[in-house]
Amino acid sequence: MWRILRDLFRHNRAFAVGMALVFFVVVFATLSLFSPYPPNDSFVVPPDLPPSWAYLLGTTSRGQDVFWLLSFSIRNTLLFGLTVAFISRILSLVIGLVAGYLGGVMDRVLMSINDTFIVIPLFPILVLFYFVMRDRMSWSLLALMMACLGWAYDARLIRSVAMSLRTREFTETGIFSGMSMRQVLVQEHLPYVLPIVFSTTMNNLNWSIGLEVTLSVLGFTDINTPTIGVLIYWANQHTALVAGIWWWIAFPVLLVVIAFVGLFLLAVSMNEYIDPRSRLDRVHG
Amino acid sequence: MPGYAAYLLSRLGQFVLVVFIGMNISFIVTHSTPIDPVEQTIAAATQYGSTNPEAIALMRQSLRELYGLEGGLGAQYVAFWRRIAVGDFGPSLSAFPTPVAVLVGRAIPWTVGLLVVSTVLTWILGNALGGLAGYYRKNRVLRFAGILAMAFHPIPYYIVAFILLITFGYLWPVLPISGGYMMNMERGFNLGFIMSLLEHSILPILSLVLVGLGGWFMGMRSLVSNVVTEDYVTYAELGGVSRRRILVSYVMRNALVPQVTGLAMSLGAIFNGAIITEQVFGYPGIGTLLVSAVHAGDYSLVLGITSVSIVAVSAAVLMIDLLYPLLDPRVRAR
Amino acid sequence: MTAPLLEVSDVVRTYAMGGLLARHRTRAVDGVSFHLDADRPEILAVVGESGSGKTTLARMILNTVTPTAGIIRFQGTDLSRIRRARDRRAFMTHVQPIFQNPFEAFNPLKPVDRYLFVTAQRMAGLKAAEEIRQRADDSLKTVGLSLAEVKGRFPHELSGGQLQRVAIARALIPTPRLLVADEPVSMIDASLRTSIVNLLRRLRDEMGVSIIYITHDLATAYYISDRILIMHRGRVVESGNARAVLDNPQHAYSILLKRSVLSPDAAASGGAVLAAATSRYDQP
Amino acid sequence: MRIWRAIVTFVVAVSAIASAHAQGSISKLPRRETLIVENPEGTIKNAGWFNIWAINAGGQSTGLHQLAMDTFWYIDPQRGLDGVWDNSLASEKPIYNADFTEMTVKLRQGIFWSDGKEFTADDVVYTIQTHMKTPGLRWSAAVQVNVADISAPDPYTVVFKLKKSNSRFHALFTVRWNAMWMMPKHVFEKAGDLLKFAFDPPVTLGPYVLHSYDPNGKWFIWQKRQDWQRTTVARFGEPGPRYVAYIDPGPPDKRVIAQLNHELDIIHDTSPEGMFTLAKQSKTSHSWFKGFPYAHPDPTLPAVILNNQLDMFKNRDVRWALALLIDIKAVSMASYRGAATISAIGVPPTGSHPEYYHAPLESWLKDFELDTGKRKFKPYDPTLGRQIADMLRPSMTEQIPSDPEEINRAFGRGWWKPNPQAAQELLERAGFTKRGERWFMPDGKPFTIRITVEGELRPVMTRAGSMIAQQWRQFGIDATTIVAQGSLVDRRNAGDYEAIISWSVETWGGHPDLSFFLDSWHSQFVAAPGKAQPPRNWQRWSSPELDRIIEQIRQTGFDDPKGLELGREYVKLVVREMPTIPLMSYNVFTVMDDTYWTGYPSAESAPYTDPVPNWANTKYMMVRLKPRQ
Repeated sequence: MWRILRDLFRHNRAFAVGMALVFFVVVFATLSLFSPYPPNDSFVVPPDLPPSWAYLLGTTSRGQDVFWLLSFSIRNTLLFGLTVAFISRILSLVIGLVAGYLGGVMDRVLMSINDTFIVIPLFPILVLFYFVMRDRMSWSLLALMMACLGWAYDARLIRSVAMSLRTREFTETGIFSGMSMRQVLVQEHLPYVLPIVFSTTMNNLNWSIGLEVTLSVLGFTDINTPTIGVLIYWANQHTALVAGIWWWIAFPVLLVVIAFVGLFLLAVSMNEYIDPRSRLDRVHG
Repeated sequence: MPGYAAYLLSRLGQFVLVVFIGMNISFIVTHSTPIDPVEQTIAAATQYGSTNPEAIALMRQSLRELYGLEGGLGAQYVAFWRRIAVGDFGPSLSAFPTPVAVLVGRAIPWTVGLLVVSTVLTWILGNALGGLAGYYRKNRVLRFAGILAMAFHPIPYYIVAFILLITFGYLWPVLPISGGYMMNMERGFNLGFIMSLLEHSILPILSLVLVGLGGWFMGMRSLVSNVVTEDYVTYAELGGVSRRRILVSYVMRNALVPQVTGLAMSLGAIFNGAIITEQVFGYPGIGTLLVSAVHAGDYSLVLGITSVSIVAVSAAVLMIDLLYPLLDPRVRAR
Repeated sequence: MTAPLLEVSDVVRTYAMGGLLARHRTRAVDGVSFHLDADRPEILAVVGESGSGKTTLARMILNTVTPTAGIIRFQGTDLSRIRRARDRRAFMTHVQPIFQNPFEAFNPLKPVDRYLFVTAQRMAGLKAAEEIRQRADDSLKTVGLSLAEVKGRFPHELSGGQLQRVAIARALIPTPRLLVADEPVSMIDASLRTSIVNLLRRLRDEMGVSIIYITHDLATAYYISDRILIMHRGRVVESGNARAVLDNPQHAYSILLKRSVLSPDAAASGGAVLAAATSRYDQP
Repeated sequence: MRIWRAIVTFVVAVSAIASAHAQGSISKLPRRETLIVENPEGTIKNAGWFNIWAINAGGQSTGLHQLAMDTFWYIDPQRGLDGVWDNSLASEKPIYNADFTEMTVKLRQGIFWSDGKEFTADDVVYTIQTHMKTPGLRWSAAVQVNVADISAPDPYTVVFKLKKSNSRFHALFTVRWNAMWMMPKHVFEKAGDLLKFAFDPPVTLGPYVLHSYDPNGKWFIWQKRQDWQRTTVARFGEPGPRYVAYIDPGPPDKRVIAQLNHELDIIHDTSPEGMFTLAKQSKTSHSWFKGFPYAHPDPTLPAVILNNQLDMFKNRDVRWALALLIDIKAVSMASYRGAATISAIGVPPTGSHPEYYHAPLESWLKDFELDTGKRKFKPYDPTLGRQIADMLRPSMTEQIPSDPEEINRAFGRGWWKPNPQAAQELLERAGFTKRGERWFMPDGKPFTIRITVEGELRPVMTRAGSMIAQQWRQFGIDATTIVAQGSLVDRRNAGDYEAIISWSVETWGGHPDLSFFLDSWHSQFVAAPGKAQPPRNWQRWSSPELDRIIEQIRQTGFDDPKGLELGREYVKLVVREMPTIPLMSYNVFTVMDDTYWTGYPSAESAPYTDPVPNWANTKYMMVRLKPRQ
């Protein structure tokens, strides 16, 4: 495992750059543990100061140091996105592969459930859920809720690949070798859907973080947990874009972009690594 | 009765089931919110104005009767399905007595117009670029385009929209920043109105395209990378078929199948509206209606909008499922 | 009186074809019956053009496709009754497939030896690693290979002929009574076909395995099979002793089939009367 | 590559279209004759509905109640064009009998509906009788509860017979933001079911008629009536703008951009930062105050409303302790960036109230003593308003007034000096204990307070709530904010909250009478916990002493000087009891652009009315607006 990572790091520039960017963001997020200010306290520093040596990324109109605030926000946001992505990936993989493999009645049943999740309009459900949960609404609950709503589409995608994998002869070979369904799915089929899983993970991350921002901007989240969405929420409340407090928006956006480009490069290079074609290329070469 | 007819029937059954379950979930969720339309109405009616506590009690009572909320949840549930059966969503509670259908009908053309154009445009651009990038994997320009698309993708939509707005509405004020068309303009099929319509849609469409591009790009790129491994592509390459023809008729065509599914679903999902777009650009549409309905506790309106959306998305999924076996014989064989 | 090894009676399988409006059902397999004796291993060739239903028939025998009508019994057990995973596995220890395209029969991302090991472990019930390896090696030796040659190799690192032998070796691990070989040589270089075909014959003779040999290739069918079924559009048009049928075909289709397959280079390989043929019966 | 070419072509095409249509063309109306105003209601769901008597079926402040409606009287939240009180459709003040069971109204003559029919007592009688027999109209309940009978002895006189004594019955027809409007009998009697009648186009009593509107509810355009002279405002002159457009300009940032582009003459409200931006970047933009704090203080009193039915807030000591933990300077900074007008007492520091209440009561406040059980001290700090001004002066320089009177008017007078020591003593006396860094309630549970705020809908109040939570948290109380956007109304009504940043005090502004909100504070209206509470006693506080004051006010005439005395008694009572913690007035950043129009109201030179354009009172602004030459 380590050897693979090392090799990737040495020979694959995309991987190296991606790794560096993600590392940077992770370090930044970890800094939150050393913040001199509690994340929700305001007016701990003079407001509206542009970036300077004293305040590296400037200060907000709420008298918060953007640097420290951002470290909390990016940490929570990434954790949020990864939680949603992780749970929803597992759901979509299991359901997609099983439905595609088994076909027939089971497929019909699973896809009915799947389709119900696809057709339920997300936004009103999330907003109404927010109202129903009232004071208990929290970061983790929202993540769980979004994970439960965010798997269906990708499960369908995975199912369609699984269906065509099911018709391939090596699947039959696996079955006649006595492999269990779990073995066939995990060992035979999973490698073929992993590229999809990786790229949908990126989309899912993007989707969940985007939705979190949307809900926050509209005020439908718990504003006591600093996230990128909550940060934008407050910036928006202070009309930061028009008031010229650009650093309140620019640095968070920049960091999100860095995080995503980093993750994207990692995903691409990992994809290249696990992608059946490039794997074949590699073993050929 | 096996075969396509059975498939069709069972798929239709599934469609009906999914719509039924979806609408029930919507019903349950909308009715379990703590927002009471009567209280909202009273609050709005008495805000800033004089209030007489005794009168409020009386008002509460008569509104309850007026809105048909007297019967309790069971009766409302029955009434809901009875109305759906005749294709009616009843009156909106926050704009009583105007029918929900009228409100939704007024907003939908805008939403559909804006989102169909931007969704299709995004889809075409994203897939074209993604397909190229997936096929010519060594091309520097395409690699750069890929990184650019991905860099744009994670920027919160709100920010992208606002930056566009500030850029073209203030710093270089060449485009209108609000509304769907020029105020006080005769709506109709005339050049002025159409020009105004186009002009007002540029920024919303541009923002949606910019943000949406990355997703399709990424998806298509990885799909193409997958398809490229298939034997028939290798054979075609060995057989001396030109690279461009391979890309178009072998690679893209096959990779597009799941993307078409995605497109259909995105098109179905447009009935949710684009809430932030509508908010930022002051564009008329279903999103604003939905948010205000949620705030007002207007179950009827929320249910009306979600029902339309559920049916639209289900129908899109159904269409894809019905067409799929006709396109892909491997699926048919099962 | 023991039950026949395989008994296929009046088996039908239909598929719906066509678009939304113009639908029709095709009978891929239409009332096929035959049986294999339990005490006399033989090679039964099923011959026909593509689309004649022979692959569907093979899949039904392998119990991966359910017949629309009719019954298939293996050693007296109705295949449609096999539901539990344990029964299915028991069935698979007796009946094993060999596929047409050896490159497709193995996951290109996995080394091929893996399948041998898994089969030895799960189908032959071996536990110890050494035993498993031994069994794989033995089985490979039967087909003229050795574990040393294939260990850790990926499908693309082996030739088609080698792969097909590995496939056969794998199928032999649970010591099956019946092999269903669906066009096992059609994707293999002409020069290597004979060795595979000979291998099949040896399996019948030395290991007592019955083989259903599905092919569109009359030459090899003539060369190795004991009995033959000629299928046309889902129906068996002619059957019986292979040489008798092929030397003197009765049915118009069989005659046509025979006439179109003779090729000059066939004689050169293996010294057989007939050899590999590549051309196909033209579709009407 | 082709795609790049396509993209470039697209961008070029976009720029071409954009440049072809020069900006500024937001409507086809002559810009110099058009006043463009923000309607804070935003997008009107049901745009084609103008029957304002049906509850919430359409918009109200779309120009409909400012320009098209009229009723008997208006009380201006500021000075008024001709005094605070204006007889609009009535020709004189309400005439009550001795026991307040009958009210006579004399009507102005020569007032006409926009379709040419004269307005007479018939219309009034029709309006009242319709409300008496039709439940579900906006004012049906209020009429049904009060009116026994109505008659019109002559075409210009109406007499209301009341069901019981009510000295404030005229308030129903007296505009403070809105009031019960008069219906055109000749239109409505032919309308059929009034609850289903859209009234499009509306027949108006005001000086404007509907010109056009957006079916999607983004804008409404009104046009001056040919016969504007036959309406009530004609007494003050001709309305300036020929057209008035009420639009939904979008979120606060966009309102700023729109005004910078001179496409929005009056911003209803924006964020403090948006206000500063406009003040800095636009020479033509100005607001109520010339300099800081700019905003118009509405006669509304945001406060920390404590749910007095909860055990933890039942003790006055706890409520006072919480007040002493608030640093109003920080709250003022956090909420309004200092542009707040603070108030220590239970009336808003705006309109005529400082003269009637804040100034006269200041000496009493200075002497007011609080006993913590361990010691007595005087919590009031009269210099806090000045301190805020001083704090802002270095960064805002000459924007900050230095004249003490001006400071009082702009920033308020004094407030409670933060006193954690006293708060600790009060809490301890109430049985609360501090263990480590955290406070625990008498029952041993941690002292947690969730402050409900409205979020996006009231950004400034949300900020104030966050700051107060922070201050309480720093003292060891587990305080957090909860955004209850949308559900706030229900939660406030049902008492489903612990603390809330909202207001239960709203006054006329221009008139010292407090019954407008105070009557509903009577304990007879306090609902059981969990049951819906009628507005406005959200704090669910009941006090026999207050009941006595309210009952006395009910017996006192509207303009009786005794009413003012009773009002001051109320103020002293709530200072002692602290049922809610008053913070400041609701300051609205209404910004007006001089590019096309002049004559807007302002604190210094023209305090003739409230500029906040969703108030129906802003109809008076039209007669003062003149096109800029």
